[in-house]
Amino acid sequence: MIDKIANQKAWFFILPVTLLVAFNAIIPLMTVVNYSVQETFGDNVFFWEGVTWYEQVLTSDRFHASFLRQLSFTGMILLIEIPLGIAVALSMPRKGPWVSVCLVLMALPLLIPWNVVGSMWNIFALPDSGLLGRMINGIGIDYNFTQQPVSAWLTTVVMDVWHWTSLVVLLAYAGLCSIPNAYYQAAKIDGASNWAVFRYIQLPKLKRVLTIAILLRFMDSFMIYTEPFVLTGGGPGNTTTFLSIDLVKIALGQFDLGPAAAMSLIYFLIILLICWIFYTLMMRHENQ
Amino acid sequence: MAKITLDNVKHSYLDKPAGDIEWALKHVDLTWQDGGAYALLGPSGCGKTTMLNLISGLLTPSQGRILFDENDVTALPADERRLAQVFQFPVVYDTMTVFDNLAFPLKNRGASSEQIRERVVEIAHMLELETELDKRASRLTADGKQKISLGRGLVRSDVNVIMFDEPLTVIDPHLKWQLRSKLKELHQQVGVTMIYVTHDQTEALTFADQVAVMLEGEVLQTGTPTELFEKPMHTFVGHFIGSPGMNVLPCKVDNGVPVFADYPVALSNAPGTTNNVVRTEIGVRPEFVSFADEGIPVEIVNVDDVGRYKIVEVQHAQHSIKMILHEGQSPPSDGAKIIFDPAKTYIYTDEHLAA
Amino acid sequence: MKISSYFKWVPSTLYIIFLMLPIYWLINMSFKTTNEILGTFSLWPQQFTLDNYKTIFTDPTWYNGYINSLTYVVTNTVISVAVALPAAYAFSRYRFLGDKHMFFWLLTNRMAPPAVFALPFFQFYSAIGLFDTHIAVALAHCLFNIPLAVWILEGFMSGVPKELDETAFLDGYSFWRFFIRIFVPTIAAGIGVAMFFCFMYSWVELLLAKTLTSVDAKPIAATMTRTASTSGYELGLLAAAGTLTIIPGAFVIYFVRNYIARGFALGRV
Amino acid sequence: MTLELKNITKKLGGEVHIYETSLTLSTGGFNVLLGNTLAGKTTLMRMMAGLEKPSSGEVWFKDKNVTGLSVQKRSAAMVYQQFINYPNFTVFENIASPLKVSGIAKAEIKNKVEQIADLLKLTSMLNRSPDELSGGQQQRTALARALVKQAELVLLDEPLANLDYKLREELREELPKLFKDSGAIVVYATTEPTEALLLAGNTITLHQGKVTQVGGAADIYHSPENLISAQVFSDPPINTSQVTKNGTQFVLHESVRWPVPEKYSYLDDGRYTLAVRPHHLTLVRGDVEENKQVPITGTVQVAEINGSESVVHTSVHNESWVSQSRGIHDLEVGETTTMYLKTDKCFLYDLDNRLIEAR
Repeated sequence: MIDKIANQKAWFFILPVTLLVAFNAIIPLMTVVNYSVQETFGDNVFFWEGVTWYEQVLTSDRFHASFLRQLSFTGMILLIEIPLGIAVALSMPRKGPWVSVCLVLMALPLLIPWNVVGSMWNIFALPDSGLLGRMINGIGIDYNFTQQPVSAWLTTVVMDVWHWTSLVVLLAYAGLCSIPNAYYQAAKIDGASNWAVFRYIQLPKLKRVLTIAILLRFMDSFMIYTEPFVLTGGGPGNTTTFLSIDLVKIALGQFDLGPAAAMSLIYFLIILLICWIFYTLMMRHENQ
Repeated sequence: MAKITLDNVKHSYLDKPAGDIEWALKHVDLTWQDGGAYALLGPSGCGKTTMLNLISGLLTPSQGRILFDENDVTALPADERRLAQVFQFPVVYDTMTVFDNLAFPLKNRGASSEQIRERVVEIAHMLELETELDKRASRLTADGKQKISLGRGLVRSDVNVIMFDEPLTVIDPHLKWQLRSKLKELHQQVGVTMIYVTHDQTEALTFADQVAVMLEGEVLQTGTPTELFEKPMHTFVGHFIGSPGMNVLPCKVDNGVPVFADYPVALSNAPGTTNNVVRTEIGVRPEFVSFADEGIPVEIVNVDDVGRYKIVEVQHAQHSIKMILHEGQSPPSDGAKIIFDPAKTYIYTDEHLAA
Repeated sequence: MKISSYFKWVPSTLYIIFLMLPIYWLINMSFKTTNEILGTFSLWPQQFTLDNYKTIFTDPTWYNGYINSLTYVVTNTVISVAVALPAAYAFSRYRFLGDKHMFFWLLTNRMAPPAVFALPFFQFYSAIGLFDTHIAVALAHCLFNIPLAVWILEGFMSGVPKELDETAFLDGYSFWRFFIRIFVPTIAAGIGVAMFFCFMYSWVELLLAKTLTSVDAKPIAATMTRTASTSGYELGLLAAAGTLTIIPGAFVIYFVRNYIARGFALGRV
Repeated sequence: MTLELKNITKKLGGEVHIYETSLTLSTGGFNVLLGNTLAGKTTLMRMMAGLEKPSSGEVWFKDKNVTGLSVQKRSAAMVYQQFINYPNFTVFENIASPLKVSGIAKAEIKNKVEQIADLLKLTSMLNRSPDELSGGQQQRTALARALVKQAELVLLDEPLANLDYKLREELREELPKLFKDSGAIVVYATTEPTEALLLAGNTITLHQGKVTQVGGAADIYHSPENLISAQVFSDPPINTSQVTKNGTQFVLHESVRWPVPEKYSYLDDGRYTLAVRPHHLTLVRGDVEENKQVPITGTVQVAEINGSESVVHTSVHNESWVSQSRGIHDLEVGETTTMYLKTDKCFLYDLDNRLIEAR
């Protein structure tokens, strides 16, 4: 690693970044904190509420339900996307013209606006006029994601897998490309099986890139809003009402800002905490 | 263990090579006996690594055959050639301990755990790694890791040849000579055929019994370090081996007598026919040029004292000649004359030793 | 190519087919009339029509959406990368008070859920009179794009030896002349990848973009969600609008295609 | 014109990289920093160039205190071990860049660059980009850039370490000629003692951040003031062992005895450290008179023959000794052999490793 020189003047370099990000983060965050400890009925009159909203949110079953839904959704997609992403990356060609074709096609879903992803899957999975809907019903399974909670849940998960696995593929592929050819040669000479090659050469080298993939995927999936909202509107009932959707309903729908602000902060702190734990675990394991 | 033969091997990275320069390896015929220590020595881009990859099976030659003992392995893939390789930078399985690294090839071949333990401890002792066995491989220094890489070849009893691709490149200069003598010691103890690729003559000459000097895809000469030093068959070999290299001086042949700047020179090989020969040169190593009362008058240009010996550069009719004086000797103050040791001075026609 | 190596490719080909199916279905829909969509089920448009695209290219409320989106996305990408370059250089080359905490604070902003900030942004940007302008959305997206750009560029810059900077300073280059004439061209690949990601995350985002705009700077994404809910079932039009949103993305990837893989490998991302 | 380091030190987070050092370097011949990796050579050079500020002490150049002066204002040039060139410039632009920055006319730049390129055999590659060139050519480009700006201080940090053996030899001969009439102060860092001897400049031996000796290369080689300078200045490494003087005899490993030479007769009895270079320990009996050599027997660990010399590692009372003799001595592992130690060529050091003077 570069041995860096101590230079306090470096602060001038990061000033623009700090200002711009702070401009967007500090003041809005303060308004959220502000709302979360007070009560208002409009026209700028505020009453001190202290931690009541926090208690209310933390004890409300609605929050528990949507939190559990969010947790299981994120858990499911991580369990599917990370291994699938690695498998696809492993099977991609390493050299030749096909590499850039694969990369472009795979990166395409990442660049489609989230609402278009939602409506695309909506059209795609409609029971009667959607290709997927017709196929599944065609083979005899009664499938209508607009009414059946299980189908809605599965469709949302498959949609997310369709939408984001390519990011894991790209990261894993980059990790694989950085492994010098000599390692594969040595493994061949040592008579290692494919599994041994994966377990002892590829996986250790992929660890750092996978940490980043898991972190990115955890963050993005834990705050998902647009795609499920466009696809199922959080329904049927509230099977797919994840934390973000629930939060927007409370904040913009019922307009009671106090609980919404408290919930926002709790939500943000949960993500921070999980990312921080995961990051320190990985780093400690790294130089252990 | 196996005798290795390269029979009329030629290789090019292009599928339709036109001129000479597009052949990475021009016509090579070589045989290495079983159990010997061999070196491929030459400047960067001379084709030594290409030859190594042909033997290891990474590349298949455009032409010719490669034989291990009597069977033709030209098309055999690398993992079935029963060989081992130590690379330029240390290749170890970082997450494994040193013991598991060394046991890995045996475990893949289904050896029993006692067999593995006994063999690994034996090799670890040889490599002076017995105290590091349960450390994680990634925590060792570069030379320790190279020993592991070598150990993975040594633990296997079925290894035909162990190949080294400039293994000392990333080793700290101060430790280089220790690892080099360790490799030599190991070869003498284990006796497996070893092929060592390098551009550094010290490594090649000290490690190998037979050294092949290569230039632009051709093997110019194969011989023991002494043969290469005493009787280079090609002016490049003379230049490349020895530090400073052989003096190569233009000379004319007057009816059979070689003359350098109108001074006749006694030689150990006859000039032979000189018709249709473009260039005739004489080659003599600095170690075999000495001052004398009678001889070619020269003017002393520069004297470098390197401790063990002095390198003296002298000049005659703008040809500069290098000489070696051993510790304690010093060049005459003026009117210096030099002579060449007849037994070690040769004439070269078109860069090849005259027949 | 031995058989086994063909077999090796099957998973990635199947995966690509799986990716392309919904896109094919969207494009297929965009060429159908609404009653054909509702009426029959056809793998290929029977009554092939370009009306949907015609409406989008003629009706200002539609094509303005694209222009607005493209404006704030490009502005955001330029601001994020321009501002991230010096910061990444500082993180990569210098040790200074609080550099670790600063880096982590930046990343925490990447973890902020947009839903949390939707309402506060609305109030904040209206208060400073920037509501419904391109620059508002561009600035809002900086919240998550700048940290990512700094992260990617810092990884790239650590791949360039510090001795290169020193050689330039010794040759007499002032800092900025070195930075612009030598350093930036050297990490062009990294800048390409950082731009790709900023474009991507800004182009796809809907929540903040919708909350901060109403008419003048309304992005295409917002126009699409309004049509779906208000004027009933104009699926064909929606499909056409959706298809057109894929094109800028494809365009950007084409330019950055051989950097993407190499980009990650070099950078710490 | 001199470069003076006045009791400079370098500490990084509590760890001392360079202990208090004062040095004066001048023009005419190379100033050679000789030491192993991590001995502090690069840190010292970076402080000379102004790339790093010393934790304490001052750097004076041409009798002016330049400690705080920015790098751009010092007329200095540095060539690194891993051939640093601007990847996005052609070879021509690389060499021309220092001149372009100092605003010299285009025509003059062109002819200066072509002149230097010719000197370094780069003429045919001027419009290629650096990564198309071989290692040697890349390093020549970096050298050309350092030369063309006629810097008053030129720092070469192990410039030949990554090059082919034979190329190293060639450039080692070329470098002194290139910088001979440049009138600059040239500082050359290396880990190889032979290189220091060949460059035969004012040599500074360094070990773990401390300067152990300063002087002419041959002087330090022939009389290293302390054991560390002797070890740094010896390749293959110098043999060291404990020897006791009692009366008129030196005793090594109880069995090896030889008369105390006249120059050490004044010493009082006791234990000393003996240091002898491998080529003063030879398998050839004859070439020194009888009383100037003493036989030592040991078992051969490994024999390395390189065509004109044999380096034989023998273990004597499980101490490993290295002998270097002319000619071919093909010994088997485990065979016992006799080596002849040239007694008047050894060095003697007292218990805190200072050289015992001959009187």
